[in-house]
Amino acid sequence: MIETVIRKRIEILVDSPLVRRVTDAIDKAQITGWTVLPVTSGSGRDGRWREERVMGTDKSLVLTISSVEKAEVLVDTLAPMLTSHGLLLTMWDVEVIRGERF
Amino acid sequence: MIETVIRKRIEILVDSPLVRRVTDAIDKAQITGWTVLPVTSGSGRDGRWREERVMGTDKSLVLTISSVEKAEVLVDTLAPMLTSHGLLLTMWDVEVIRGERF
Amino acid sequence: MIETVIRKRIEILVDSPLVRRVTDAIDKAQITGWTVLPVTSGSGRDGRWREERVMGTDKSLVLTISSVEKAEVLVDTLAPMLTSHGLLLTMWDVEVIRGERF
Amino acid sequence: MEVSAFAPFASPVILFFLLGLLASALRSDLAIPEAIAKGMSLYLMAAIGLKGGVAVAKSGVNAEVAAALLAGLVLSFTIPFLAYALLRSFARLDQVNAGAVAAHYGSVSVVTFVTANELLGASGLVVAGFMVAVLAVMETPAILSGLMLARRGGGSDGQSKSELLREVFLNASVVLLLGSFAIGVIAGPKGYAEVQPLFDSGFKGVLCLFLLDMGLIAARRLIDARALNMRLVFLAIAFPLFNGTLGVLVGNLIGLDVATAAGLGVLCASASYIAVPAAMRLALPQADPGIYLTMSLSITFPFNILVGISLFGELSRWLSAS
Amino acid sequence: MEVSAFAPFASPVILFFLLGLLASALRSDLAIPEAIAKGMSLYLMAAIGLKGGVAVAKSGVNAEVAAALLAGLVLSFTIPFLAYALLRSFARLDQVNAGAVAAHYGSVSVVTFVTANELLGASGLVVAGFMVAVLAVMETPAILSGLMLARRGGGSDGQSKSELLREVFLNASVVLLLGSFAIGVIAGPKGYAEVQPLFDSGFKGVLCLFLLDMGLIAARRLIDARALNMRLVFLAIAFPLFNGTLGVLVGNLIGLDVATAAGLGVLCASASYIAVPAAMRLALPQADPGIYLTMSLSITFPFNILVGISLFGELSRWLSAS
Amino acid sequence: MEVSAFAPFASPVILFFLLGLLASALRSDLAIPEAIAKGMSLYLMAAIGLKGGVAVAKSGVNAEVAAALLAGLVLSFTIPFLAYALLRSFARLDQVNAGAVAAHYGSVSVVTFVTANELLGASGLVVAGFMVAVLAVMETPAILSGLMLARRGGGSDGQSKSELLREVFLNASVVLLLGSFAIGVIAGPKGYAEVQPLFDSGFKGVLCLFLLDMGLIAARRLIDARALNMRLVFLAIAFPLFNGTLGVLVGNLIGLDVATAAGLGVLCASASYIAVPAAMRLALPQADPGIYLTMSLSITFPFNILVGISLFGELSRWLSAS
Ligand SMILES: Nc1ncnc2c1ncn2[C@@H]1O[C@H](COP(=O)(O)O)[C@@H](O)[C@H]1O
Ligand SMILES: Nc1ncnc2c1ncn2[C@@H]1O[C@H](COP(=O)(O)O)[C@@H](O)[C@H]1O
Ligand SMILES: Nc1ncnc2c1ncn2[C@@H]1O[C@H](COP(=O)(O)O)[C@@H](O)[C@H]1O
Ligand code: NA
Ligand code: NA
Ligand code: NA
Repeated sequence: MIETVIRKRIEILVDSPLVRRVTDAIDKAQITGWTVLPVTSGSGRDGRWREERVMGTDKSLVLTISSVEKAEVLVDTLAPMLTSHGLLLTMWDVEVIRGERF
Repeated sequence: MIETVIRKRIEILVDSPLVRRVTDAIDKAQITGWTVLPVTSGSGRDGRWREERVMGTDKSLVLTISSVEKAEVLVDTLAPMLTSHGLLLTMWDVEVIRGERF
Repeated sequence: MIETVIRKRIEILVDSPLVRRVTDAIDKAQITGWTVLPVTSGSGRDGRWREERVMGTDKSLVLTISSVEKAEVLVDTLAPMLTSHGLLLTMWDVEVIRGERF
Repeated sequence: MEVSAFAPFASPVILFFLLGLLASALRSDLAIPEAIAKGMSLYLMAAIGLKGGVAVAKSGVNAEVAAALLAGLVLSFTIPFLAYALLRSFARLDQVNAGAVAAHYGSVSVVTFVTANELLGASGLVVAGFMVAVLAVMETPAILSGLMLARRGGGSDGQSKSELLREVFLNASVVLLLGSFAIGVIAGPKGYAEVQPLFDSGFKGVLCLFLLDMGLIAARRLIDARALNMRLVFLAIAFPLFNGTLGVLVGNLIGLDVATAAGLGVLCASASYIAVPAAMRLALPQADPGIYLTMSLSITFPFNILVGISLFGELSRWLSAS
Repeated sequence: MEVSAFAPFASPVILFFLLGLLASALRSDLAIPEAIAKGMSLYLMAAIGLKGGVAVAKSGVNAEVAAALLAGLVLSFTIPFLAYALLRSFARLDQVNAGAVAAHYGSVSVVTFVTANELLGASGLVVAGFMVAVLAVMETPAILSGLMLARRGGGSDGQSKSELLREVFLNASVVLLLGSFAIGVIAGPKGYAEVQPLFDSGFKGVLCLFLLDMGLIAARRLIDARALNMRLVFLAIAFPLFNGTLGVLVGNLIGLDVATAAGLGVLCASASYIAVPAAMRLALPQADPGIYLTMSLSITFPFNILVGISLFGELSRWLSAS
Repeated sequence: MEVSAFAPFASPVILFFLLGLLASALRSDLAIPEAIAKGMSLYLMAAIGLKGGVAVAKSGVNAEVAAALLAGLVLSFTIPFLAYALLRSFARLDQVNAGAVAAHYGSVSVVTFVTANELLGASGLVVAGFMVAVLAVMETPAILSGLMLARRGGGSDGQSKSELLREVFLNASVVLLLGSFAIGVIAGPKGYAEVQPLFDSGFKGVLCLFLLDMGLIAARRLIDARALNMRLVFLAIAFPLFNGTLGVLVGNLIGLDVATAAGLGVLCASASYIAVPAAMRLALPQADPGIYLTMSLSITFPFNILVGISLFGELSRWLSAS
């Protein structure tokens, strides 16, 4: 089997108008890239939301793969936004191929 | 680096008309929230599906973060549906920030 | 709690026109199924992309759950495509229920 | 007038459907975004509802309307029993799948009805506006009888019963059809005039594009089908023939005009592929969509569009002439 | 002409909105795909912008237009101060939430304006085309004053200020409204004629379907609302009544005709639920959308559609007659 | 008639395109949902296909049509060789990227053609209906020659050859264009009349909104471009100038009328940005979309819309006059 290396996978759920701020933080942490996934509805302590695209208040999921060091930089950069802007961040180890890219 | 704690991330692939039942189970397990992602096509033992939104028989991915205890409650609640309703459930450990929320 | 078993979860980010090749490889590895998720934008070494559905050059995320052995077969099958076609592959362990299905 | 009067194969509506079937058969990657297709199906329902309501606002309600509504209700509720018997004995389906398929054939397909309206209309047979209300009332009774059949003996889980009944009676297409029908009745011809450019002038073009998509989906589903056998294919053609004939006969008996009796025939012949599949996912998740959706969408639907509608039109003409 | 002249409840536009409210109240699963709804909202803005621009190309610009633009600017900027005071004292909201809500009420709702155009127009009150430009200039000043109020004392983070100003002044609806207004002015009646079938004939029908969706969303949001109390509900009705009256009065004072003064009233009465919520997510993420969006979308918007528009029309008629 | 006869900059079609370019340049967040944009592009193809087919049903097929089809085939196949030579020598692209770019310039852009139809038509130059068939046949030959060039020496992987040929010959836009062309021919003017309100009346308005989106995307892509250099930018303007002139000349030589020769010029000048990029992802994944898509979509496309179409119209007029 092809050799794999361990990297961090970080996923951040964020209001769509704020996606740009999150991806700017990823770029600033010098991570090579990111990918945005759509999200259709949700529920949290602030109640439910659904079909808010017309209002521009929907959410998106930003996904990025990085080395442990850069992941730490990213999390520290995002720290002040996490609570104030209600981001939901999860992070775990994944195996990747061509690990030198990340 | 900001402190993180370990939580369970659970993702459940389910027929869209049944999303409500899954999220009700999450609410009942007193997990703080959930998020639904769209899905465009798939294949399994029952064959392929694609572009079934008109027919209302498409699928969705429900994602929730919870503590290990609540995750167990949720899985037990969903157990009877899992086989009868063909749910696909995966679960793994993730690091989260502001872990007291989950 | 219901018994769970450990399986590999593999997610592959791929140009939409190439999804078929990836799912053919999954079928060839005799994995029971796969699911495709939409993706809205991204950034990598080749620059940003967004709203490319009209041009047919958008991307998709293919997700599949399999045993470790079949995952290895899949990764080996995809290996030649990984670099030439710019796939992004991540893989990690997840707990699943009804593990005999995968 | 002879059959050729219909000339359905020169209608863009039919031609786009054939294009869709062909493109999928050739495995082209042509595809219409799901959101657009869903939007078009909602548009078609709103438009047909409005149109029917306005027609009723003009014509008023009478005994004929009541008779048609009652006939529709009874036919929708009873057709599943007949279908179920054949599905069990002839096609040897298990109870759950037989019940699910039966529900589809008792219920109706909005798009088949809409296409029939256009094709029959083009040959001079104008279906009465109140048939939209009949269409709406025929959607749900079959779901109830299908579930009764599927669950005979087996108990349903109580927790979901109320949710199921809501899904059945307040499902999107029933609400939109009846709602826009009511709007048509209230707004009347004068109110309708304001929105006519969207809902009337654009209608046939949207129907073309929607049928293009349905052609694509129906053929792809057939190509991928694993669960179908020849007996099921046979029934998917025999059901519309039998139910359609029954509908035309009943329509003729209760005194509907030629076109409207043909319309009732088409409703009976048609099998649901929008409201019922979603309800089955909720109520009978064990049933296999590879059976019920493929039968209704990939065989019965094309059969009705390409053959059935013309046939029931002719049958109704012949009956009223004799 | 008396109030009944409006007969808004027989208009399909209103009836589809009511259908949406009802369907959500009954918890039907009727839903319009988000991409379609977003597409319709962009269509409505482009169409209203074009139409206004063409009207101005015909009528030219004069002192009346300048006065209306100035009045709009001033009203949009000042209304939030008034609203803020009441939100703090009467409803006891904190500073951030009060500022966010105030911004919504100073800004405007495109769809409320569009619906008013149709309803007033149907009763003979044709709002002047240049009011589209007034609509566009009223979108942003309130965001600025709302943010000033919300942040008094508290500093905003500098990093995001330029981004915020861009979001505020170049947000999608301002750009599309002003852009298509300019296109209407440049292309004039002759250029407009080419695209009229889409942007004019289809307009009312699309508005119906969009209001159906807004009805669905507004009612669902109200049902799920947790953060609302009676004082906030009261203000969500008092604000449009007061602001609308103020707008009609000012319009009358600066010499606008009956219909156009009513239009200014509707603009003041309306609360934004498209441009402002997105800006608040960016600028005041701590503010609770469960408060501002529910007030503007689920209470003020239906109130204006169902009651307010007719009211301000009558008020303006009465003022100009007396 | 002089150049100003075109007055393209007063056409809403062009103005909406400029609005899109401007909004992106100002970094506004204006965006049209992808599903809507995709739906509009399918609508435009179906409409232009139908229209062309109906025109041919009226006019019949003759030697002129055959000559135009042949000319289109040959031009589409040969243009890439010329482009490739310049891309290698002048712009110093590697083999794979040069082949990919060359394929785009040999193939055609449906939207450029559609816009040319409108702009030329508005100045009295009505392009013959059969040019839609020429458009369809010009989509694929260039893909084949582009791949031949890119892979000279390097072998293609056999496994995917059949898949690739299917993608090339049965790609969505070819199937939809030829399919609706055939439907137009079969249904004829009578069948077309039924669907005309959607496909004809609404056409120009939809084109406006689609060009708004293309303007947004083209400008954003240019802003984000990293891989482009001045030589490539130069070629992205030189190619349409040269190829367009070539097309007008050939059209004139084979006896096409003024408008139709201009149409052939526009087809040659235009570069694909829908069918070919998707085929390249499949066949030449190593080629960089930052080069081929940015050149065709962000430079050549705006150049043709804003300058090229008028130019080739004038050239054709001048040629036929002299
Ligand atoms: N580190 C990363 N994390 C998440 N997604 C990535 C990452 N790098 C690249 N991508 C995605 O993969 C696509 C292609 O990457 P590239 O080949 O580097 O241009 C990008 O457009 C992103 O959508
Ligand atoms: N435990 C959770 N698991 C998954 N998603 C969540 C969870 N909690 C919150 N969310 C998502 O985050 C959004 C905001 O959460 P909150 O700030 O708690 O209202 C919700 O609307 C959900 O989409
Ligand atoms: N091994 C798998 N990995 C990912 N998704 C799967 C897998 N098996 C099934 N699925 C998804 O689950 C759906 C239902 O599967 P099944 O019940 O096996 O037909 C499929 O259509 C896929 O979308
Ligand atoms: Na039926
Ligand atoms: Na206001
Ligand atoms: Na070309």
